[in-house]
Order: sequence, then C-alpha cells, then structure tokens
Amino acid sequence: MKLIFEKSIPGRDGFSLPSDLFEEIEIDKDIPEDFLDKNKKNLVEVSEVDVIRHFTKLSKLNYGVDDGLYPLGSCTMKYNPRINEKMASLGQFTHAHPLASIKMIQGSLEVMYQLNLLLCEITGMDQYTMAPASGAHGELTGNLIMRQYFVDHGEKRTKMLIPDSAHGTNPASAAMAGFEVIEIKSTSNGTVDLDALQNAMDEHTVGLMLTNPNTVGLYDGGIESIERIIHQKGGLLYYDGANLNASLGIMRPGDVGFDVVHLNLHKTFSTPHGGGGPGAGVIGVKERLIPYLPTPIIDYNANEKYFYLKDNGEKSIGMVRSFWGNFAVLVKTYAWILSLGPEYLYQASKTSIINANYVLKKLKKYYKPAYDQYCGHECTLTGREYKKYNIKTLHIAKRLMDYGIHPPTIYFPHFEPYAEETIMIEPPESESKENLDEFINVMIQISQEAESNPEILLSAPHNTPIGKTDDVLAVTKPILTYDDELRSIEQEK
Amino acid sequence: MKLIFEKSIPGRDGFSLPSDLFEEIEIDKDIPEDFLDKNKKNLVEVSEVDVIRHFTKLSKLNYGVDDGLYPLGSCTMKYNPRINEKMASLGQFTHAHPLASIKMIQGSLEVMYQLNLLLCEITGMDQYTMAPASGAHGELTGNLIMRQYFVDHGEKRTKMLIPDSAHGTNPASAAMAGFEVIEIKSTSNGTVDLDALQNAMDEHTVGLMLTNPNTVGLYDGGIESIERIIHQKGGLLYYDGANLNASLGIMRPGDVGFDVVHLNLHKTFSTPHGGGGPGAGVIGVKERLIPYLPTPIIDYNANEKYFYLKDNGEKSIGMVRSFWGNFAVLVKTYAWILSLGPEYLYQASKTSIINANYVLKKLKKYYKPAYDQYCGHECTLTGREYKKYNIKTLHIAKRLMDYGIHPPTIYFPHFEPYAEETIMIEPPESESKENLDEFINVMIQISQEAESNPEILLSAPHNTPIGKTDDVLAVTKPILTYDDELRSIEQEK
Amino acid sequence: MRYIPSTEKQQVEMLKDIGVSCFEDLIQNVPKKFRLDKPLNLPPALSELELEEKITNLAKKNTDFYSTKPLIGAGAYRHFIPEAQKSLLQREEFWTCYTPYQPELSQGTLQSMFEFQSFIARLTKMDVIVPSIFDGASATAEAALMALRLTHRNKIIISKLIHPHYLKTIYTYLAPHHIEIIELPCQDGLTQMKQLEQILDESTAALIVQSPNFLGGIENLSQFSEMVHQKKALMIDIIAESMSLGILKAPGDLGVDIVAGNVQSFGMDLNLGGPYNAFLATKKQYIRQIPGRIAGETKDARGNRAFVMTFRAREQDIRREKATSNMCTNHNLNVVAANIYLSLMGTEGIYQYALLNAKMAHYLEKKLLKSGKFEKIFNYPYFNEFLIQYKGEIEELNQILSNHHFLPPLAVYPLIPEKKYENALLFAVTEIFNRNELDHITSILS
Amino acid sequence: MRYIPSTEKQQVEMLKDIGVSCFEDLIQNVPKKFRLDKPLNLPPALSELELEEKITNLAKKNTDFYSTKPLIGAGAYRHFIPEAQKSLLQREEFWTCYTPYQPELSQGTLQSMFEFQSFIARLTKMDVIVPSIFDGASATAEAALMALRLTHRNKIIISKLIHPHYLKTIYTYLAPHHIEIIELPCQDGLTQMKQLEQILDESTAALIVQSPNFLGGIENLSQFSEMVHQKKALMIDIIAESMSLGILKAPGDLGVDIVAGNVQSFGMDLNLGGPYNAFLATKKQYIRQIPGRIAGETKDARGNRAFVMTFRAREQDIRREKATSNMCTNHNLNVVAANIYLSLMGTEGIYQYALLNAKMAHYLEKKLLKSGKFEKIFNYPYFNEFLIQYKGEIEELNQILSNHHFLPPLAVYPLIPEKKYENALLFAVTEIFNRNELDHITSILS
Ligand SMILES: Cc1ncc(COP(=O)(O)O)c(C=O)c1O
Ligand SMILES: Cc1ncc(COP(=O)(O)O)c(C=O)c1O
Repeated sequence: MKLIFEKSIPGRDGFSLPSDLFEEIEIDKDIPEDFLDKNKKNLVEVSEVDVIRHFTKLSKLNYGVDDGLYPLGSCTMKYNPRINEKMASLGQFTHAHPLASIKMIQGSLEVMYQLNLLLCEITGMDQYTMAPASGAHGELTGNLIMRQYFVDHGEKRTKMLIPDSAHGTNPASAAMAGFEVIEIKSTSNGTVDLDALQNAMDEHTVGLMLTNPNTVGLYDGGIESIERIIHQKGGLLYYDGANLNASLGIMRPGDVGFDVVHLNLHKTFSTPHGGGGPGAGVIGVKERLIPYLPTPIIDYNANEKYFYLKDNGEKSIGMVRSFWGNFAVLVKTYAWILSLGPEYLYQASKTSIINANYVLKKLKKYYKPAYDQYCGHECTLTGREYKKYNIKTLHIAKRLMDYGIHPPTIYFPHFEPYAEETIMIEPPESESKENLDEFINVMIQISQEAESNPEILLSAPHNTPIGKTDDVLAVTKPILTYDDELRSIEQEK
Repeated sequence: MKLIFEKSIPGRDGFSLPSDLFEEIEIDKDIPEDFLDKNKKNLVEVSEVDVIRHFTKLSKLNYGVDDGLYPLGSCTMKYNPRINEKMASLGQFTHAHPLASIKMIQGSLEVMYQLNLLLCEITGMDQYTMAPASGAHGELTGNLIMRQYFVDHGEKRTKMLIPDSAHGTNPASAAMAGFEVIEIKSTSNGTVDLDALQNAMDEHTVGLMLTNPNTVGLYDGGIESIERIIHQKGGLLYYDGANLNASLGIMRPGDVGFDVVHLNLHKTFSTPHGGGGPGAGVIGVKERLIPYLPTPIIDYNANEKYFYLKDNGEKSIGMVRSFWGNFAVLVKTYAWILSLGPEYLYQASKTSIINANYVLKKLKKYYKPAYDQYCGHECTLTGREYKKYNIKTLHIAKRLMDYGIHPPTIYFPHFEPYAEETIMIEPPESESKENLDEFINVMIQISQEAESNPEILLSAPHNTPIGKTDDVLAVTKPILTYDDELRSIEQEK
Repeated sequence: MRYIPSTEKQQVEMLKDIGVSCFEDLIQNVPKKFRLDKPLNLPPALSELELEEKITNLAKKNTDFYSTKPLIGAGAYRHFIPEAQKSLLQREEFWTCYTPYQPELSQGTLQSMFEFQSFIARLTKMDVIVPSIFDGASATAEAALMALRLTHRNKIIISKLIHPHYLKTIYTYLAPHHIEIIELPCQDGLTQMKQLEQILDESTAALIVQSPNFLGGIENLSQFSEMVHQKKALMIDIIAESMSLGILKAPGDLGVDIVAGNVQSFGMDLNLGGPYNAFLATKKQYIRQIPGRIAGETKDARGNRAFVMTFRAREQDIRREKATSNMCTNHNLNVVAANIYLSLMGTEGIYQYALLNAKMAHYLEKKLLKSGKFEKIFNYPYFNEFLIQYKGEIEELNQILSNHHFLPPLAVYPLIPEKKYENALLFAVTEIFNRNELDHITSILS
Repeated sequence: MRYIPSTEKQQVEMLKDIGVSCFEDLIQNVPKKFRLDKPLNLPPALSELELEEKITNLAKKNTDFYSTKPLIGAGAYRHFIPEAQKSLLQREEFWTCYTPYQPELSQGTLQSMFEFQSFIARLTKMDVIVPSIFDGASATAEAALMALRLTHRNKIIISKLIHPHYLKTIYTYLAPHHIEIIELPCQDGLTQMKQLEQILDESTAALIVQSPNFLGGIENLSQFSEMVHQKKALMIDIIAESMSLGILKAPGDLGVDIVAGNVQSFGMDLNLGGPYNAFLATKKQYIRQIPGRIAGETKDARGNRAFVMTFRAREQDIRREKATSNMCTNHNLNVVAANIYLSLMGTEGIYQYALLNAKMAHYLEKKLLKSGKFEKIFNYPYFNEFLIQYKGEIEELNQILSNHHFLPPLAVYPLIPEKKYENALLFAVTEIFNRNELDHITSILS
C-alpha cells in the first residue's frame, strides 16, 4: 500500500485555520532568527478525504479482537466493551488538565480512589499506585519499591530470582532496577524447582518474581513452599499479574503472601491493547511497602470530604512518569469491574479456565502438550511431531491466518526443552464454545496438512493482505523512514 | 456469511438488566390475558461479543465513500465530513424530545431557523420547510403544495409535465399527488424539447418538474424559454435539486424563476447516504406559496426573542410526517455550509464540473458520450461500441469492482436512444485528479478487455466478497425472512 | 480547503486537458443573466474549531436533555441504547455507502435489511416486511394507499386515537385521491367499536387502528379484524411504540392484514423527531402492492447465499408513475441500527424490557393515584403510557418536574381539545427510570 | 452475562468433554487454603444504563473542562484535534489488536509506526526514531540510560529547567545505577551555560536540556552541543511541547544526539495526564542501544513492500536482562493518533499552527504587560509559554479566571520554591483561543 507521503500533492491541505492569524505580530522580532527554521518542515500535503481513505484502508490491513479469535497466550485478548470506551471519552474526563486544582478534578480523583479499593479487594493488597503505564513499567516500579525497602532497612540485597519460564520483561525490569538476575529452572512439570529456589535464596537476594498461573499456564502447586522459602530469608515476593485472568474470585495473591503485585489492566481488565498500548500496569503492595510507592497517591480527606493527591513522603521511590497515570485506561477498568461485579468476575476466570482446558483436551492428540496436566487460563501445546516434515510452529501459526484466525503465541515460552516449538493458546472468557470448536477443527486440519501437504504450511500465509515478511532484510538493509527509502531508491539508480 | 440467527445459542444474552425488576407488580392483573403473548417472541440469543463481530464482519462486505471513488451519477457521493457527524451527535441535540416545550429546544430551533436562511440565500427562494425526509418525499410535498395552490385559486389543473430524462421519483411523486404525468421528450441534445413543451403546456397543466443540470448532466440552455412557457400559461415551475452540486454560487433556481425547489441534503450538502438514507429533501418556495407549506414552520419572535414552531394556517397542506424533520441531517447540512462559506461552496461546484468534464474528455474516445457537449457535474457515456462483444454496461460496472472502484450509475437514464447502455459518472469535488486518473486508466483498460477478453467482463466481478447475484431467483423463489429460508429448507427435504 | 483535494494548479491542468481556456467555457449553457456575478451572501468559512464552538453553543441553548429524563412519549420514546450498537453504527462502511444497487459491494447493508425483516416478521407474525419507510406517519399513509390499491375501494375508516401527526399525514397524502375518510371516536380510552358496524360497508378499503393507541390503550384488534374481514376490507394496525411487541400479542395473531410500525424505540435517539424509521408488514399475497425496498435471499455466481433488493418492479426507478410509491431514499441506516439493537436484546431482552416498561408504568400510575393529586380517567389496559387527570395546575406541575430535571408528560388538551382532557396528562415510562426516580417524581408532585 | 458467551449448559458439556466432574477439579493446584470460599466483597454488577449514569455523574464532579480553556500547559497542552482523527481512531482494527508480532495481520499498525517515524525524522532531522515510549518523563530517563550505555561513562548533567516530573523520573530510574547527577541552574529563564564548562569532563555521559524549557525559554542548543561534543559526551534534547517543532530549528540541525519528545500535542487529549506518548530519536550509529520498538520496511514473500518490527535483538522478549529496556506494551495507539494528526496538518498546518501559537502567546504577554498588573521576569525567547509576574494575589486571579471559565496558568512556586517565583505564573497559549478571549482575559485581570 502507498505511504501517505506518496499521496502528497503540493498545495493540498487537510487542516483549517481561523480567519484571524494575528498578522500584526512579527514573531521574528520576538524569537531570534537563530532559533527559527527558515523553511517549513517538509511533512506531507494531503486533504481530509485522502487521510480518511488512507487510514480506513490501513485499518483494514489489521486484525483485531472484533475480527475473531485472538488466542495469544499470555496476552488475554478479550473483548473490549464499548461502554468502557464511551465512559473514558466523556469530555469532563478527556479535557481535564493534570495540573488543574484538585477541586476541579474531584470526579477523576474519585474514580482513581474507588478503583484502588476495588483492586485491593480483588487481589488482597493494601494500596495501589496508578502510575505505571504498562506491565513492564509496573515491574520496574515494583522492583524499585523492593530495592528502596531494603535500602531503607539497611539491607544490601542485589539478586533477584526469576523462573526460566518468566516473561522477558521480568529479568529486564529487575536488571533496570540494578539487580543481578538469577534464573531458577523449572521442573519437568513446568513449575518452580523448589530445591533450586531454596538453594538460590539467601540474605543477599531481594526475592522472587513469580507469575501464577505461570507463563505456560500452570498454577504452581508449590506456592506455599515458595512463599515460605522467600519470606524465611527475609525476601519479598513479587506477583506478575499478567495472568490474573485465571484467578478472579478464585485466589488472591495478597492472601498467598505476595508483597508486590502488578496488574495488566489491558489484559485481565478488558482495556484494549491498542496495537501495543496504551495499557496500565498498576502496582499494589502490602501495608509495609506503602511508604515506598511512587508519589503521589490518591487519598481522601474524610473530614473535609475531598479527594487529593498526597505526596508519598521521603521514602517514596519518587516519580516513574509525568503526571498521575494512564487515566483513560483506569476509567475503562473501573467500568469493567462494576459491570461484572463479584459473580461475573468469578465467571470470567472460571470460563477462561474451562475454555483453555477444553482446547487442551481436544488438541492434545494432535499437538503434544508441553505438560500433561490441567492448565489455568491458557494451555501450552507443542508442534514437535511435525518437525520431521520441516514444519515449525511458526508455519502452523502462519497457516492459521489463512483460515481467518489470529495465531496463538509461538515465540514464547522459549526455555528448554520446548524452545521454539511451543504454542501457547489463551482463549479468554469472551470466546464461545463454537469459536473454540472452529479453532480446534482448523488446528486439526492443519496438523493433517502438515503431514500430507507441508508445502502449503511452509509457504503460508496465502490469504492475508501481505505474504510472509522477510525479517532479516529489515535488519541488513534498514529502512526506518520514508527518507531512508527515498535514499535507498536513489542509491539503486 | 452466517445470519445472526444462525449464531444463536439458547441461554446466551447480549443485554443487561437493572437489579430492580419491579417483581411485585403482576402485569397480568393489569393487562387482560387476551392481549398478552404467552410466549416470548423468538428472536435470537447472542452475546455482545457475537454482535460486535457479526456486524463488524458485515460492515466489511460493504463499500463506502471512505473506501474509494464512488462515481454514481445523479447521486453525488461526496465525502461526509466527520465534524458534521460529531455536531449532530451532541447529547443536547440527540436526546431532545420533539414535543418538549419550545423554551427547552431553542438551540435546535435556531439551527433550523438559520439553516432556512442559508438555504434561501443559496437557492434564491423565500422559505423552506424542513419536514420532507428524502428527495422523493420533498417532491410529493412540493406537488401537494402546487396542487393546493391551484385548489386555493379555484383552478383545476390535473397534468404535470415531466421530461423523459427525469428521475423516476418525479413521475411517481406527481402521480401520488394525483396528477396525470405527461412525458416531455428530450431533443437529441438531451435537453427539453421546447416545441413539445409548448404544445403540452396548457391551462389544465400544473407545470413542469425540471432537473437542472438534468439527469444526464446537462445544463438546459433553453431554461429562459422553459420558464416563459410554463409561467405564461399560469403554471408553476418545480426544480428537482438533486443536481444542485453543479450550481452552488453559479446559478440560483430562484433567480431563474423556479417556484418550488427541493434539495437533497444527502447529496449536495454532504450528509451521508447511509446505505439508503436517512437524508432530507427540504422544500423551498417563493413567497406566494409559503401559505401552502406543511405545518409547522420554524419562526422567530423578534420582540420576545425566541424561536418557535408556527402553525402554518388553514391553507397549509397539513403534515407530511410526524414531528418536524430529520433534525440530525439538518445539523450536518448546517455544519457543512458554515465550513465552506461562499467561496468554497462555489469551489465545490466548480471543481465537480471540471472533474466531470475531465473524465468526459479523457474517456470519450473509449466510451462514446451520449451528448457531445460540455457537461455539468456529471457526464453520460455509453457502452454501445462493446455490444458487439456481448458486453453491456452492466458488465463494465461489475468489472470495475474488480479494480476496487464502485461502478457509476448504469441503470439510468433509461430513455431512448441510449436505454441500458448509458454510464453516468459523477465525480464530485471531493475526488482528486489522481483518483480520476486512476479511474480513467481502469476504464480504458476495461474497454480493451472488452475487445480482447470479453469473458472476464461477462463473469465479473471476481474479487468481491460475493459473485454476481441472481436477481431473478430472488423473485421466482422469494425468501424474504429467515423463517422463509427455514421453511424452504424444510420443503427441500 | 480540506474537503476539496484538487489544487488550483491541478485545475488549470485539467482545464487545459479538457481544451477550454477557463472554467466559464464549461457553463456556457447557463444563461449569463442567471449567472451569479458575486459570491453568495453567506458568512465566511469557519475553521473546524470555530464551527464546533458555534454549534456546541447552539446545542447548549437546549435543555441538558441527557440529564432530563422524559415522562413524555407520544410517538417518541427514550429507551436505553447499548453503546455496542452506537459504536458499530459508526463503521463508515454502513453510513458512507449508497442504496445497495450493487449487491456485490453491499452485502453488509442487504443482509442487515434481511435480518431486520426476519426480526420484524417474528415480532409481528407477518410474512412480508418492508424494512424502511420514513416514519410512523408516512408508513401509515402508505398503508392506507396500499389498501386502496388492493381493494379498489374508496373509503378509509380511522380511529381518532391514532397519533395526531399520523392522522394529519393520512389526510395530506389522501387529499388528492377523492377518498372518503371517516373517524371513529374514542370511548373510555379505546376506539369505539359500536359505531364501526354502521360505517363498515362494501366500499370500505380498510380500518386503521393504532395499538397501543395514542392515549396508551391496548385495542381489541382481533375483534376489529373480524368485523372488518366480514366486509372483505383490510385491517391495518399502527404501532407507535414497538417495544410493546415484547409482551403483547403479535398483530399477525390478531387477524391484521397490514402493520405500519414506528421502530424508533429499537435503538434510535429522539433527535427532536427524526430521523426515525418505520416498517410495513403484510401477508405474502399482498407483496406486489407494498411500497418501498425489500431485501431477498438469492444465490451468487459462486453458488453461495447472497442478498439483493427484490420485487423491484414495484419501484419508481422502474415503474415511474405506476410505481407503488415514489420512495427512493429511505431510512436504511436506521434499519441497521434497529437490527443491531434487536440482535443485542434478543428474545429475552425484548421480553424483559417490555415487561419492565409495563411494570414501571403501572407502578408509577398506582403511586400517583395513591398520592391523591391524580385521578383515573379511563379504565383501559395499557402498556407503558397512560392518561391520568391532574388535580393541580399543569403549568405548576411542568415547573416542578423541570426543576427536578424531568421532562413533563404530554398535556393532551392542545392536541385533542376536548373538555375532558383539560387536565389530562399522558405519562410514558420506560426502563431508563428506576424506582428511586419514580418515587421521587411522585413525592415532588404530592 | 453479555460479555461471556458460553452458557451454563455449554460449560457443563465442556467439563464433561475435558473429563472432570466439576470445575474445582481443574484448579486443584491452587491450595485449598488460598481458594476463596466466598464471593469478592464488591458491589453487585451494574446494568449498562446504571453504569453509564454512575460514571457520568462522577465525570460531572469535575469542572466542565470542555468549556474551560486552559491557560496552563506545563507539559500537557490542549490543542485542537480534528474530528477526522478521532473518528478514524475508533476503527476497531486499530485499537482491539495486539502488538504487531504477526506482520501479515498488522500492516495497519506497522505502516502507521513507519509513517510516524518518518514524520518525526523530518520534524527533528534525526535518523532513527522509536515511535513510542510512554511519555516525556520515561523517554527522558530512557535517553539518559541510553547515553550511559553508549558512552560507558557515569555522570549525567541535567538542566534544572526540564519538566519537574521528568527530572524526578530521571532520579528514580537512575537511582540503582550509581550515577553522578549534576543539575545546571537557571539564569534569566535559560539553562546556565557558564557553570557547565567547569562540570563537563571526560566522565560525562550526557547533558540533558529541554527546549523550550519548563519555563518556556528556547535554549541555545547548538552552543550546548558544541561544548558537550568537545568532551565526547552526548547532547540530549527534551521536547515537552512538540508543536514548537513547527517553527523552531530541528534538533538535528543543532548537533543534538538524542531527542526525547513528548508528542501529546500531536492529537492527544489531556486526559488528566495520560496516556500520552513520546518518541526517542537518535543517529543511525546509535541504533543498537536505543530502547523500544521500531518499524522497518522490508519485502514480503510476494516481493511487495511490507513493514515489520525490526532490530528486535535489543528487546526484552529476546534479550531478557540484557535488553536495552524492559519496554513491552507501549503507547502504540497514540502513535496512530499522532500519525493521523500529522497527516491532516501536514507541512503547512504544523507550520501555521506553531506560528499562530507563538503569535498568540506573544500577543497575550504584551497585552498583560500593558495592563499594568503584570511584570516581565525574564527577557528570554519563548514559543507558546511564558513566565510572568503577577502583581496581585494569585488566589484572586485563579478565582477570576475560573469564574470566567478559564483554567488558570501554572503558579510555579509550589514546584520550584524559589523566592523570585512567588508570584510567577506560567501562561500557555494555543490555537484554541481567539483574540476576543485573549482580550477578555486581559480585561478581567486588569
Ligand atoms: C506474564 C507477563 N508479564 C509481563 C508482561 C508485560 O506487560 P506489558 O506488555 O504491559 O509491559 C506480559 C505481557 O505480555 C506478560 O505476559
Ligand atoms: C435527479 C434526482 N431526483 C430525485 C431523486 C430522489 O431523491 P431521494 O432518493 O432522496 O428520494 C434523486 C435520487 O437519486 C435524483 O437523482
């Protein structure tokens, strides 16, 4: 498809100006010539109609949750309710300036305050910060909180334990927080090796970052021992809540003993992923860690009955971003929780667990499961049987597209013994049995194609707007802007 | 694609209920059993997610102006500005009850009042009614006004003159108003045969309904004579304004002598067609016809400074619909006129006339024009040359779809000598030269295909969501509802 | 200008390509004396920001209707509309396209029409549905014209209790056609049946009754149908509040021949009265006399199910003055709106909402009566709208309700100026209210 | 429940197919003692109508910000956003999709990223653009970390005049890394250059300056760059008000090595502070140390142009603890938003808007000075934000402005508690104002 730049025509425009342009002000008298650009920045010249058609066409090259099943493991691609979008787009919210006086933003503050209470009840934590913009941002925030806690307590702890099954953001976040990452191997059951954990945990170790159910979709049955091992050595337990969609109304990380929790509101709580964000990765902590939370915290003055932004004091890690949080995302979360209430929050998790186990059961004959046990809200299969036909899970994924289904996660988990050959399927509660049955049938069909006609998988996808992409070329001959492209065309001449 | 009914699963739901259902009220005590349906009406049982996906998918089977060129002759498929939609969706407008007291709806009334003034200036008329819901509805209204005028003046006029080139709604509307339709032949120039008109016009004739430029895109050069002929015999001149997009700031029907004008706000004034409406076919009249307009009329009390709905008195034709007009459409029209102002209204017409003549010039070698002269905002070509290959314009139209372009109008105009072989192309001002060039190239390519590979036209379209439809089957074996389909499946068994 | 992509330079090029030296050469057929020689006298173009501020300020001159819940219905009902519907309707493919003349590029619209027809067929138990006539009034008039064509008779009997605007519209539409129109009066809030027997005869084309009628009363349609059919006339049922179909017997079960139904309640905003939408429904044998567009199922060249507009030979673009109607543009986007709405609501939703409407209306009526400030006028069965006598000053009641952000009920007297209605109020209650609000209304009026 | 399609009956079937007798069998790995034995203590589910009313009422507890134009900026600017952009952003394909890991189903997102990168490259005259870091603050911190990785040095010099939140965020991000951070003070509204010479040395990784700075002043970036480059350190430029790029020299022309730019001004609502978006821009040679996602052009199997995420080896999902950042989810939808906005505005629009902003700000400043109630503090060049001394009571000024529906300017003292700022106000002016309003503001404050 053409780039917007390739549609540019000199003299065309897509904006409107008021009639009064303050012509009498001569700006070059006020701003020294040295600072002003003599030339207009060369961007593009297109009309509103051009823009509408360009982006309408671009949109149709995308596949969203509204287009069908999107069973990306570890991503919780669930339905994003429309009413939430509407609530977040109310003018009093969208036009609220973050530095307006608190009496002008009482409504917004109340939303954040109430959301904190709801999330605390759902997870068993004592206080949330709404600041972090994503899961990883929350992880960094959480790690810095833990770091600060130990600094404050005069303890020197430098290592962070992380299971090999963890999402890549966990080690990356711990590293950003200055910790040495110690990888804890998983057992062949896919869960934390308790002996390895016991051996690794010591007084120089901050604690453990755990996802539960973990990133292969398994509840860790050893959770009690894990908790004991970490806390016995004075460590802190971090809960990566990206998989909370298996736990709503079933288990609360706070009850289990987790000290720090991050939630991916853009997963469990139905806010849209937006093609890569924005989301929100709020962090909840137990009482003793509250002083370290980023500043400010939303609080309520019960005497004078108003909400306000409270400076979190000297022990706070400070700020992790500008302003107070991804407010628009928080409104959507709030709306979703109120729409489901306790009963349907539980139903959401229950349904997603049943969905995942149903898919696991129906497909295990065709794609050997990574672990032979019931799963949480997602299941991990493998494509090992098809290696002999030269088929990798990548090919299975691409072939799924031909059937109009978005592929599950395949690049992850990446740890032995299943590296590269896993297929992580997460069918959240918003997927119906019929959709799952269709997916199952297609997956079975593909397994048969892998044997009978591997070529059709190897050359897939065939029915998508573009064919398989050459990822290597994008690195060896980098073209990162339209001007790069123009230069490369110039060079080829 | 599946029907929504085929996605129904017992027990599934897509709505929400408050918790308080007033259980204590026993409705069968208040409404006699005879009137209540013992069974729930069997509709469908689907979830919100199902509905979102169903209609998202359905939408993608459609082609809209935002998807590309839509050069439907006589339809003015121009860009529908987004800001207009937003203005029409302001809560104070959308939730306004039509029977609220006038002091509560001053804003809405002011919009209608101001719009009347703007339309009067643009067309040279004295007063508009906002009531008619469509062009045809306006035509009926206009015809009834003319009828009432003559009744009031004690004249018995029963015939209405209509050029053979007129849109089908014109004769149909005149017939609904009780008039006998007298068709006036066009000359070989495509315009009104003045002799025929002179012969037909008499004291028993209401007048003439004229489109100008007419529906083959030609300004009628004989307009002065036409006006004289009709008015000399005491008749009234009706202007079908569906083609006003050629005249903004260029010519005003009121100045020419038209007594009644209808405007298709959903054509000239950029409000969307919505897959067949809603539009608005407002009617403007000269002073002497104001008393006959439908009731009420929006008026302003200058003393007490308020807008109100004025009963239009005894001579009014009455009401042609419930309430006051398609208000949401009126807001969009108002927004468009204010956005363009006098300069760009003129530019809109000028550009669309240049566009049409450009297409005409570039294609006349390949598709013989119906009339060899400059056109207004649309041009009429023919596909006669390709009859020898068994190719009809229908096939050319379907083949255009394969190139991602919506076909021009081909079923119309239907009058001799070009019946069925015309192609009416209307490229409004929102189409760029590049889009027209692309269209021209495709049309030329198709003309070559018609000679070299007629089969590809005959079997077109190939790249559309569905293939060519069997319109006859739809009549011989009518299936008009899902239950019809179920019954027909049942019968086939 | 952002809506006009072609630049001055391009236009000069195009004029050159066309072979003229200036634009004026192209409009030589417009007599010079009619050509405008100066710009239209209109306000100069506004920027989008200026426009938005101007129109938003106009909107603010209205009451804040969002927060003002209406106790008035009278043919325009505020029901709750799920955001899922509004959001789907914003897909450009639905609203920037034309009438589906080219089915290969219009299956979205056509299937939507077909599905809506199917819904209405099930709700009304009729066979053939025309999905879009402009509104209840024009649909009523079209139904009358249809009955005249079908029966070749020239008398129409109408209940006085059909919506006053519908009534006026019938008169306007029938004015040219030398039709005898007879009105049946009201008795106890319902259309008088006695008088009908005397009026009904072999020249009667149809009887038109609205149910629930304008004053809320549920009419005894099956009895009317029986009487009408004895004279081989047609029974036409008008529905202004389509939500009532959720719990009331379907007209198809009551002997009705033609239904004209306003479906504004199925997912359309009030919008000061328009655009709404109405359907026409009839029996299969009458299909060739029905006006308006119909979608039908067929097959495409690939053998798959496809939808087209069908029975087109009735329409103006083919039959011109002999068409069953002049309708061309209709309210098709509202068909999509209603279709999405009905899909979301489904079997259970429409039933529950209708039931809730009825219960809440009866709850409010009982409460008001109990308050002592109101009195019953009729003893009729009703759905979600009831007429009641107010013992105080109506002006005062309007003031109180407005102050508390409620849109007052309809005072019917100005519309039906009969003495007994002087203090009569027509209350409509829908699911947008809750018990607190209904109690609050009662208490501020007591 | 409308968001959960599977019915109880279906779930029973599925459990049977799975081979368990009840749901609890599936969660046996959750220790019984941790399983909740009663429902969460949360309010019961609300219907959509109830929800909408509840949240709308909360929103109303805010000021009516739509009609309250802000004279405050300070890192969050209210600019006009064309409805065309808002409307396009509502296409579900843009917002209900995931990060574009599967390029064959994500060209819409990927091409949008690429186009945005191209726009920013032209606006900044830099080579490599990361289109989405969360916001200006985190982008600033990431830029600092990047400079540390690139130089293997451990000192960062920062202008005190960068946005206070950005400053705080740098401290938070750098806290674990034993970095020396030195702040350069303000002189006449600009970052002091004198002191820099003494501080700059071979251990300096980077100098971070914001321009226009937090107080509005346009910094002399080329001079800073020159000094910094003499010590082979990196020059980092922070941009909080991206609209300024419309008329100011591009950082790429001023010797800047890394730009961190908040693009909230390019089509994002204020939203109480988030989500916004920021880019990082740098020179080609630094690409392997930049954090975040980048789209690049390549070819597909059919030989056509296609876009993918590229230089992925820097990222956490591949490199884990050795990644250039932990960033995963970012603010990619805001990239689409900015891309559409910039497409609409184009060459001329961005220039004209930026010019208008500057002119209007200077117009207001002159007017306020003339009124006699205000005094100049600095004699610095600024774009659309200026610091000015108010001679009256700030509380009073706030009251007056609020009463007239203007959001007051920022009182900087609480953020920078220095005596000279006690009565200092930071005014921001954008194209959303008009002359009448600016005159009105002046007159109510005089
Ligand atoms: C298990 C897990 N943890 C953390 C994250 C990081 O969340 P985010 O993408 O919001 O940074 C993800 C996201 O995919 C995840 O799956
Ligand atoms: C010339 C002309 N007149 C009248 C009409 C009827 O307008 P509407 O479709 O709004 O009823 C049309 C519509 O296509 C038309 O082209």
